[in-house]
Amino acid sequence: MIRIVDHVLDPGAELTRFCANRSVTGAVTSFVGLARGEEGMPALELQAYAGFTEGAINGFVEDASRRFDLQDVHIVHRVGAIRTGEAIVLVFTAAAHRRAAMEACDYLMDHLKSRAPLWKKGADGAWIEPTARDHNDLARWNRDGEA
Amino acid sequence: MIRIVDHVLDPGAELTRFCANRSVTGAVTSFVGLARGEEGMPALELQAYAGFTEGAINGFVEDASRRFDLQDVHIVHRVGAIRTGEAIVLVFTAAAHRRAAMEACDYLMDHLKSRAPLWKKGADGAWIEPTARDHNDLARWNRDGEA
Amino acid sequence: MFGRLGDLAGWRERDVAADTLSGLKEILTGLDAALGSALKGVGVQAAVDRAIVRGDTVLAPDAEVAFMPPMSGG
Amino acid sequence: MFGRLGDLAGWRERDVAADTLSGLKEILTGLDAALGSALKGVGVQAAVDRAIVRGDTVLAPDAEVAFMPPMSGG
Repeated sequence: MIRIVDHVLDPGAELTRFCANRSVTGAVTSFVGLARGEEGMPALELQAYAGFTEGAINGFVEDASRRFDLQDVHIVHRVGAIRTGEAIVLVFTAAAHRRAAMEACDYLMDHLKSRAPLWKKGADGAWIEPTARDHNDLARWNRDGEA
Repeated sequence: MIRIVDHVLDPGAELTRFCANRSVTGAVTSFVGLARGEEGMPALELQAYAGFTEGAINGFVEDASRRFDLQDVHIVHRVGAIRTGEAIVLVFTAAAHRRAAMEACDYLMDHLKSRAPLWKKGADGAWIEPTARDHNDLARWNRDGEA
Repeated sequence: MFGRLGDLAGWRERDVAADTLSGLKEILTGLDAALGSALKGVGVQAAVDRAIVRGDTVLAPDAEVAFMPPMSGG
Repeated sequence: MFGRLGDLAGWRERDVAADTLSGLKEILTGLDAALGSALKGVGVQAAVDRAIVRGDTVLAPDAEVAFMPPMSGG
């Protein structure tokens, strides 16, 4: 359900597996985060803390499952040196109806982008912290008063 | 960019193609609508009006492109007899940042579900009209006063 | 004919000689009164050469006319 | 050591004998004053055996301690 891997991801193969053998699922939403940068060049480097990072991401999935009427979630996060155009993160959600699938995918990405225990170094060698945009995106989910 | 096809769709292969060779795209969102029903059974039948239907969907894409900061959109809609578990519709959006990709995908699905010139017959042989849920979803996009 | 109109008519496409859209509807009503009544039903739209037409219009000899019940969406 | 702390230290993992978290920080500061100062920096968190610890704590002989700068997110 949640995997942290240090090799190149194959978003299409993961989507094929995630969509297979479903009869009560009406909606599958997926998000693929790609590394932007100069073509063919290293774009960023990510560090995770094995065990700890998966646990934190699992917490986001549990929160999303309480909040949305979900049937299934699959998250794969790449770590290590990532080149331009390669996938950094895959989030798949399945639900009977599209609103739950879409909102859960959105919720999970907002939390992954700003709260996942991952450390990111840009192509310039500088370590990156979450942006104001990420914090704004995250704050959208707290407007209804939930912690 | 927009295709109406009468054969089984391969969401994974389409996602692989859509994600390939990107250097300025940070976010790819996809939505896969699957046919719900009894396992292995026909679930629904869809009719399109060749040429006319694509034109209407292209109008939704043009609206979405004006509204969101998109780099690319790909839509494939299945027609004909569709069995449980098979994909009915694929929507892929690409943008520099995830909010534009996600909102455009959401916008396109809401319009496809309620305004696309498609006629749908359920497994019981009855023709289906858009649900109240579809109209509510669509109305979300008009709350800022846009027509 | 799309959706339930095709089921009702028993056919999806046919060649009919008519000068106007209203004339075409009259001819179809003469062939099949139930279909003619359905074509005047709420929410049924007509397209001539893939453009929606409201009201009547002149038809070119090779015009393609489509009658569409309320759309189901995807 | 994660993120910039690993770059600053020049290493990611090492074995250090210490009875408490505060004692461990003192030992690391003795080895590398710049690192010791960074470990006390704003937003740096410590985890003992993969659980975040605020304040001091006793360390078991085989405890795994992680020092984490503010997280970048995915």
